[in-house]
Amino acid sequence: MLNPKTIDDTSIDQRVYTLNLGPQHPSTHGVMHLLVTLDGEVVLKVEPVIGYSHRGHEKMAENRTYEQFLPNPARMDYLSGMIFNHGYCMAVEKLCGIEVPRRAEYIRVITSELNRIASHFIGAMDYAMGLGAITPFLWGWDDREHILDLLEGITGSRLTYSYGRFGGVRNDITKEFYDGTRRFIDRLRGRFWDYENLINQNIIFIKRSKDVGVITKDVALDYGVTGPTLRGSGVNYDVRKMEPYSAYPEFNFDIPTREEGDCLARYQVRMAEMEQSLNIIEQALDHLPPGPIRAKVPRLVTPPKGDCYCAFESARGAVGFYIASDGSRIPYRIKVRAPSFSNLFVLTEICPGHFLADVIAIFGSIDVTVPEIDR
Amino acid sequence: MNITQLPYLKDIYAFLGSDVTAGIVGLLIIAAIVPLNVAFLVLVERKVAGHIQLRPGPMEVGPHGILQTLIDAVKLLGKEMVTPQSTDKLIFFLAPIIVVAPAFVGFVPIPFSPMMQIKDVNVGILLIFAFSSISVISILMAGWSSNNKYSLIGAVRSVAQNVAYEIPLLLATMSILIMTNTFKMGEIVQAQSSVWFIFYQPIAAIIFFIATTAETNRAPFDLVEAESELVSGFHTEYTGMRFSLFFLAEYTNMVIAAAMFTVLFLGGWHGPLFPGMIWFLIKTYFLIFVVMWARWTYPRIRFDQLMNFAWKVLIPFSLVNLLITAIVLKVL
Amino acid sequence: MEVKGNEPICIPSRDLSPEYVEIPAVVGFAPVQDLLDLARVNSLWPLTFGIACCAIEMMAAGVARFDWDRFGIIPRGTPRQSDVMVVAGTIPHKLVSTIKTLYDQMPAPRYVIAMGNCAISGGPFSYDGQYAIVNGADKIIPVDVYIPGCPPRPEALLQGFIKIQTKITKGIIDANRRADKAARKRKK
Amino acid sequence: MPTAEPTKPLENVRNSLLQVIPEAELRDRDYRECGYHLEVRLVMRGMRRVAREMKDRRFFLETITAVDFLEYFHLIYLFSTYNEASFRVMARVKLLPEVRPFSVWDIYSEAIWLEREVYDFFGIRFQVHPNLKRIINPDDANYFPLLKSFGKTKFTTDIDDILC
Repeated sequence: MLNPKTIDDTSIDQRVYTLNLGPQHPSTHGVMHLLVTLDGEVVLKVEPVIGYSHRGHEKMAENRTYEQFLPNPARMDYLSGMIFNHGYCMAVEKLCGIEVPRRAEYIRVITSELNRIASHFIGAMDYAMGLGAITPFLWGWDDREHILDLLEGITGSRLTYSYGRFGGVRNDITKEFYDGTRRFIDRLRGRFWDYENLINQNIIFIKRSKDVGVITKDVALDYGVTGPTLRGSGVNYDVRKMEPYSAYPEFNFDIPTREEGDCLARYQVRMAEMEQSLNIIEQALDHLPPGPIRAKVPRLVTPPKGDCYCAFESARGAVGFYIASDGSRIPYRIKVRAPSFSNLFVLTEICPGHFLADVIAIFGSIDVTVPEIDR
Repeated sequence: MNITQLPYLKDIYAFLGSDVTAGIVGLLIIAAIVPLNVAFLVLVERKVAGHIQLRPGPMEVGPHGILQTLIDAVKLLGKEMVTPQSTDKLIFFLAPIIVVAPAFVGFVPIPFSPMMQIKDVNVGILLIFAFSSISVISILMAGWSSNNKYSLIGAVRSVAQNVAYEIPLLLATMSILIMTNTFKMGEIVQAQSSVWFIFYQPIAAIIFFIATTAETNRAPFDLVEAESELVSGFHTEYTGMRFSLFFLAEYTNMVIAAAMFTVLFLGGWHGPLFPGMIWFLIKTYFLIFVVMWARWTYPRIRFDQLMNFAWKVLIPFSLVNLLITAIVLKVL
Repeated sequence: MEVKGNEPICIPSRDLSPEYVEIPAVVGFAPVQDLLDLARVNSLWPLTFGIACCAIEMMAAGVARFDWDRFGIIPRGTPRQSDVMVVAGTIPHKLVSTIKTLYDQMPAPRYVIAMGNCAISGGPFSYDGQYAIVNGADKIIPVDVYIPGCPPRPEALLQGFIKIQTKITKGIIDANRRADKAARKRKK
Repeated sequence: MPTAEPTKPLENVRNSLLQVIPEAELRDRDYRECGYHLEVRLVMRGMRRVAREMKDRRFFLETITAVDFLEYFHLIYLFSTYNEASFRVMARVKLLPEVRPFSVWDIYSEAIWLEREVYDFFGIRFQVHPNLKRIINPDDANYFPLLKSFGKTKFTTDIDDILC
């Protein structure tokens, strides 16, 4: 990493040029536009230009009832759609004061964690692809397909789930799902060894990721970074532990952290979190309580006047649904706190001084979903 | 009357037996074989990639997709050839032509077997090196004339990379040449009839392999067309057949590089049981397979690392290796 | 350090008329045309251009289980070397000019697949008062095949590719383009 | 269902906030109902002092958003901590449409984007912001989409005491 100050001289104006990475670019996930100012190969300034995927979710929420908005959260962050879906349900339940049966909470945890693994597969393997290794990407996506099969069995959807309902979930889990999840856990535990060999012990991978894009704790605090990106910087902040929601306090799991704060640390945190998610799923399957999967909730919920903020942990960081209700069936205002939005902005702070190739690496290691930023 | 006694037929026979005829016929064979070979290699690449990535690769066009790349070539022939408005039109037009020509010339001195050699040029190795440097110029031409920043970055990277890696490449070759005292590729192969040079010169072999991988812009040194950073690098603006000429050159250069490694280190056509041609091809294609294997396993290295690796690791090592070889052979 | 770079490019998002130049790539000699069609249908290279959710399913079509490489489909990063544009996702106004530019940069013959409900008609995001999106890709570029679903499964995308193959070999696409052109001329 | 139960740190924050900005109205809220522990109500001004105090106590800025109440806006700042005893503070600024609040971008860098987003959707112009322009909507847009007057939003007009 070069210090941008050392290359500062009077002729800089003639030497710098801007490069438009995107909106169509192979390694900007989705339609992201990075305006990079370069001096040769050295990055002087990065300015993300967002909004190419803005679909007006928040305005849409003000035009339909709480139930009608149910499919939307999964389409904001389509990679962890299940988590968003459950999060939105939790926010409305908090607003209305609905108690969720324990079995439903457990099913929510199982499906959310499966979704988290699927999302981390994409996050970690897209990062490897940004470095130019294409094979890990295909391996990871292949393993992810097994998760999609399981979730499809109970939800009927591969990607954009609307499985959660206010007060529970739509379907009970089946015997096939139960057995399949057990088999999947065993399979994935065996596969980690392959990833370790292919990626983590690859000397070029280490050389490319180590000490690249270091996010210090102060920078993280300044920019409101959350999720695996933050835990790679040595802060063990995870909403699942800090503000326990759903059935998470009943499970025993760790929050993996790394002190370095570089791209490698973020990658390792993601891989370690996948193992922790497997642990959670295993415990939840072991102690799955009997009972109903859905509380008695009216067909159309009518929350009282007031507002609430419901935080939960998606695969990318702390998400929050802020809902203001005017006492009618239509939300007065729904605001989504998108973790990618804050995480992406850190790029402007940490990229200068790195090389062009590192921008792609850092961008991949932060793992953003564009429609979640733009909403 | 005996036909051979006719005077003009004698001249024809003399002409047919001459070097010029051999050269023309050889070049025609090259012109026919090289594109087919490239089509085959692209297919092999896609199959290798597929099987490494747990999928079958091309399957539908012909049995196991063997006609896939031919079909691709026909399609590229039928595409519109776009010359963007802001390009430098002449250079843009010339670049893909210039990139292919030296790739064809590179085949001339390569001895596929004792008999199969177009011409055992007395500066064979130098000829290949000299012509392979031309491809850098054409890449620079393509990158410059495209008037696209991605292309330009790719082209500039390519020049720096080729300058850096040509030095260890030549130094590694020098240590072989000191042992054989000849530039003729046929004689270099004959010198290895008992022991292959890879056993005498393992360090030079490794350096040569790495440097040729970098020279031919293959992963993990494919910074010139680094897909995840530069979209397609120097050929971002090229369409249709022009783009496929770059592809042709890339794979042909890969074959030449593998063939040179076979000649210099793996004993060329020497081997038991099979005829020399078969052995030569087996060795060459195995090396190509290794290059593909590396491509689908390793990430790409960064530009500064690439430069550091050439100047701080490869060049010192190859210099020391050359020095030791020279001392052992000439002084002791 | 302050860097005086260019200002971010502000692309006008509205008031773009759907005008495009399209040369139907037809050869007068029937067997050659057949061979070309055969080649075209068997190597449809899509542009890596995913907008939203459908992009994930598009990528899933490329990995081990579905593997579109079987049909000779390999994604290319640059529009100059691609044949098919898969519009995978919602099209916000901000993206309209980008899509048009990308389409113009692709060499003829070029095809467009509208993948997912959003690219067909705006899908779930189309409602009374929507301000952000364009209701369908065919409002800005000519679309050859529509794949419904939210998002469509990778198999559906592969079927979309097979549909486009059928349309090419039967000459429907060229006929459509010519009719389109004639209709526009008449309008003027 | 267990919830995070902050005790001592919450007292500290409340006291120091009262010292810094005495005119603010502080309310304890039930976390299980609202999802935040402390609400700071301000009228028009004082947000920068609150933000600086929160930054000194190593809170991070979760989000900035606004709610349009036709005659006035509520500008909402959410703060949370990375620490073990996590709790959330909401600062709510009542804002008349023509008033331009001060930016907190030099306290929290993240606010540069968050305030741009608020401007983009509500047309609230922050003062001394380094780069206040459209962020998500197109640069040439002439609308502020999340205003209640924009589009065909259905809502009840009787919304005075919605947030009591």
